[in-house]
Amino acid sequence: MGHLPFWPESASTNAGNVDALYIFLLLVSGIMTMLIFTVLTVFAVRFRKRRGQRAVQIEGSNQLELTWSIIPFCVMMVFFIWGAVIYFQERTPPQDADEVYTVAKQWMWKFEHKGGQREINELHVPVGRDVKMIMTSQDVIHSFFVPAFRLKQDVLPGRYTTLWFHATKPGTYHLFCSQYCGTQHSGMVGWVVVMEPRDYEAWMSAGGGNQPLAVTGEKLFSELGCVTCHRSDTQGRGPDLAGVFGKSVLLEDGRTVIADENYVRESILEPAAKIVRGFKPVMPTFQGQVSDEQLNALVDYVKSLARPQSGQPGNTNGVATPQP
Amino acid sequence: MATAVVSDSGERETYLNSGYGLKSWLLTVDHKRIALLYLMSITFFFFIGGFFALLIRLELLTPGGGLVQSDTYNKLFTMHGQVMVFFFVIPGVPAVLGNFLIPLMIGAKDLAFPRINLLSWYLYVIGGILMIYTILNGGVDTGWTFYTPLSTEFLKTNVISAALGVFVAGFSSILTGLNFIVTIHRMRAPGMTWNRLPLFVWAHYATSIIQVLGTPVVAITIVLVALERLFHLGVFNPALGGDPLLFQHLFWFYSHPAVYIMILPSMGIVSEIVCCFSRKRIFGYKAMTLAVVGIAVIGFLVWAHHMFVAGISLYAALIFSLLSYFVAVPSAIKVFNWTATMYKGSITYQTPMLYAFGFIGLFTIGGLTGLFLACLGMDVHVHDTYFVIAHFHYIMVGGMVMAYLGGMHFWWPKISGRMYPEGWGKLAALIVFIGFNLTFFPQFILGYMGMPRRYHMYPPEFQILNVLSTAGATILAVGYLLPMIYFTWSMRYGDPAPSNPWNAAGLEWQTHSPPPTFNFDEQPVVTWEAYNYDEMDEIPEIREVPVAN
Amino acid sequence: MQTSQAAVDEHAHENPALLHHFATAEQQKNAAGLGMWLFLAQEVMFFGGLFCAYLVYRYKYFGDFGSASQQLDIRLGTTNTVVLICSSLTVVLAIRAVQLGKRMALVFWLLATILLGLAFLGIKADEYAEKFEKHHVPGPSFNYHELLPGQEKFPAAERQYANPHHAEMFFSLYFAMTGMHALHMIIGVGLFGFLAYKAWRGKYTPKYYTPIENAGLYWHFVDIVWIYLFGLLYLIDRHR
Amino acid sequence: MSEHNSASEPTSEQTPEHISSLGSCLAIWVALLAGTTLTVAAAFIDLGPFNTIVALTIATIKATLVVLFYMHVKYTHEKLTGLVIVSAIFFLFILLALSMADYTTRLWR
Repeated sequence: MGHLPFWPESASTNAGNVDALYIFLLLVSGIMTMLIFTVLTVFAVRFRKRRGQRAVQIEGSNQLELTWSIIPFCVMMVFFIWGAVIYFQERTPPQDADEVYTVAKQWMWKFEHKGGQREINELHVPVGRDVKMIMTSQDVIHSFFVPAFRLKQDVLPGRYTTLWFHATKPGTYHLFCSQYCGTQHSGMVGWVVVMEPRDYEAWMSAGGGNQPLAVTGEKLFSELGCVTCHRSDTQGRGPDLAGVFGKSVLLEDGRTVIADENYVRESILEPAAKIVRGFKPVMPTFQGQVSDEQLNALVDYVKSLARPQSGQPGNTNGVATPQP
Repeated sequence: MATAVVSDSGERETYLNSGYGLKSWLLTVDHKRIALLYLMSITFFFFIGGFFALLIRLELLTPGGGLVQSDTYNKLFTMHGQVMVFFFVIPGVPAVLGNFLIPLMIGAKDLAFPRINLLSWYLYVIGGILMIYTILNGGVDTGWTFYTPLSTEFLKTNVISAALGVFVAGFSSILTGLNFIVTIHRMRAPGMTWNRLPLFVWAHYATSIIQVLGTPVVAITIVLVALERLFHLGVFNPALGGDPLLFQHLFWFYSHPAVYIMILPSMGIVSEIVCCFSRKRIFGYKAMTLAVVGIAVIGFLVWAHHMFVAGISLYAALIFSLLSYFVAVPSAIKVFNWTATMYKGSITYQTPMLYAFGFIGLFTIGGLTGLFLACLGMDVHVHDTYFVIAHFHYIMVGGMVMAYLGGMHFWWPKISGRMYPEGWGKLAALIVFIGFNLTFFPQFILGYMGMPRRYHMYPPEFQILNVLSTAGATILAVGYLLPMIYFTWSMRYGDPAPSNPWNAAGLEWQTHSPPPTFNFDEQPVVTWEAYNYDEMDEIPEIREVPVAN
Repeated sequence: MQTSQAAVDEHAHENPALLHHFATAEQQKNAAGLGMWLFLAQEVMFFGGLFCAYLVYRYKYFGDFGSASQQLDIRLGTTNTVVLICSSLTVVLAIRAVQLGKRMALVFWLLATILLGLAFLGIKADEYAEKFEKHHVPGPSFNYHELLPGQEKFPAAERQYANPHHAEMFFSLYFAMTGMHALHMIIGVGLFGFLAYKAWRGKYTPKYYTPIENAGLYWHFVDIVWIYLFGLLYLIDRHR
Repeated sequence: MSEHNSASEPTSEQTPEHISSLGSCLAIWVALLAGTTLTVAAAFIDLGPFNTIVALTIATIKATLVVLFYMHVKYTHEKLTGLVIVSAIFFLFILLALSMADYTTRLWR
């Protein structure tokens, strides 16, 4: 859709999908509404009270009841399936998306790119690339909402939620917090700036001197002493983290979990929650010792260990040893 | 059977004149008097909530927010929501019309537990006083949903007194529901079998199930919120290992079915009105009864469709989306059946029928936009925007308030013994309809444009639609004030009502207007089906009260 | 009006407990019974919210719930279970007594119930006091690291690194659930006190004892809640 | 006033109230105490995941005994009581099951 009045801009692949669904829903429900209104009007006029004419009593008809139960239900199943397909697309980020870490707090949005660039209430993204938001909140529940992308995800304290989009049109779009978050809720707004790739590269390098997130993470990893246990040689008291991210991990109690952002986060804050098989719960908790930003850096570092070629910031552990 | 003519002599003893003085009202156990107590208190809260709504709309005239501070604005929408939801829409129809009419409709002398009925009014009043205290003490700004951890850890306002108010009002609602279920099971007149019950009674039966089984869950949840605030328990606090989504699960487990507490009784009213003014049996009585009970039961299975973007699991979202469509089917059945009822009828257009028309139309729109919200991909975009606001106001204001006003007009002769001025009634119905649509239709567009709810300030491109909405709200306010004025006027100056001014079917029309304290002079015995309009005469011509009186 | 007033008077002669709006005593009794059961259904959902919270966190923090549960005194818990079961028996015997028209027996069994109820509450208060002493009450003073005798059998690692927040969650739910239960007990004891007084005055006969019956239903329900609370709160991972 | 009788549920005219025999009262009491002993004993035996199941099963059996005998549900002619109990349990089940449907299928669990 272009820029019709009363129609929001659409600037992502998802926006087109949602618009199509919306138009379909509008059409079907418009037809239904017209149908009911027309019938109501016709009946209201046709069967208005006339002298000497009495109402004809009708008990009802099971056939009719079934008809107007089943047909709408089938139509609704189309709504359901179509909506579910879009939802699954929205919730399944592509593997190689650019990642932006987001920390929401009362009442601002803090973004950090993988390259270490930080922004507040403004998010610069390139057109034509997949971008994945990895979001958490420092205090209450917020919600990341970009109408032009037709996307929204609540941002929760104590946990990551994610969201991804593929911007299609350069421009500046509204960013809203859509979950009521306290006094300045309506001030927790910002802009998503979608840029041509060239402009984006220029913007990314403009700040200069930024330390990539994974490097910050690596530094923290040694400062906090993580590296003394999480080592590649067999002497380590904790599992080697190379190549772990994104894989499934077998736990002490027999369950398996996918080592995603939330798992890494939880393992730092609540090490005893999910012990990898073969290890003892000896790691102390880092709850209260690392900020949300630092956690993001650590998570990104662990993530970088799973990608030997690209994000490898020159660590000793080049080989991904199999899990013990 | 329509010959049970009752002479309305002047000095007949009625429930209204059987006792005088404050005590005879405040200590009454007569369900009709309690209904009137509710009527007054609920009207009071309706106007308080409406006042907040008007302030909200005035504030939103300009994008920059000049009228009040953000802080105040947040309190306004919170208290608008809490007052309207817990003190008007939920108790509205059941506690006033249900209370008044159920014993009359089933041929009983009173509800099964008259003293509990009075107790539930007092609980309502206590809850209301706590709410008023909250308002006067500086208000509360949690949003009516009390979402944690905002409500438990971050806000400095009167969360606990507001929570307590909601808690106490909740028990009022539970006791009302309990009373209705027992009454409908145990107090029916001889011959009044389940298949002869008016749909109004069926609707209240279904509503009561939700009140009894749903409300306790929100009650304990609210208690946990208060305890968490007082003692920092951590059940919903992520900093202490709690899950804020658990609060949302427990809250919506009640608060979604609560939507059906709001709308089911209204559906009952509309069934009565449509039949009466079409002079027809209801089309598909069985289907209608199954539909109300179906809505009540399935309504319990769909709550997490309020949480599609909250961070619940994908699979849970899928289940809840699917189940949400199941509840749409019985709702659709109801709309179709009302429409079909009018087929080959002999329709007249008195005020109640106008409201019923309004209800069917607005409920259709509200219901269909509900399908948008149940649709996962769609909901992600419109969730927490004005689309949601418009949707549920179409159901609650377009649905519940329309039907409530329709019902008030329909049964006003029975309640007060006086006719309301028909001309004014029609005028008010028209104003309400126009004002309502102007207020809330633009909000659908605003929502799809992306305007989030609960926003004190908004980007200027949304202003035109907001101005339209505010204009509508002022019209709506006039529409609501009018009935209030002429109902009051009619209590003194209205024409005396005959016992059955509409020649309507139903036991409540076979006793005097207003009824005696024990409802019937003789125990009625029912030998006919509901809505036996084939045996009823046409609606008598009602002398219009000159408008300029 | 006259007729119905007469009807009321007529009933008043038959049975002073029959309220005006019921046709028969049977109808009144059935109404009261159904009302009570609906009230209990409401109570099920009321506690259901707490059980739901318990279920979620037990699922999430199973291990820590187990170790926190060890901190509860199983002897006191079991004693309380037995006390409550006994009180259920005394209630049943009270109803039997009123059905047989034995006034003093009724009063006796009601008093016995009250006594057992108070015993339960006393033991509960003792348990609570112990929790305060051990700093196991959720809040700023909560401390889960000072473990108690009986904890030595755990490997050091487990003892050290169980997440205190999760243990605190267990105790939060423990206090919320048992507290809500105790509140119901207190109401029940008060109710029985009232009924015992009226029973002593001879208000209840084999023909009319609905209040006793309904209070009994309430008491049994409270007993059932405890049966579940006992299993869920006290008996996790005891074998370790 | 005889025709005054309510048309509600077909109430069996003046059913004599069931009076529990002293023996059955005591028998149930003994069964409940035995259940308590059993459940405490079972808790100290390592049954793996079955510990919870055993504890809940015994609790449910005890609760059923109380409902059927002490609360007289077994002797009542009233089908409605059963309906109320079943619907309370049903809706409790819905609350627990659908909430857990979320918690057990979250990918990060």
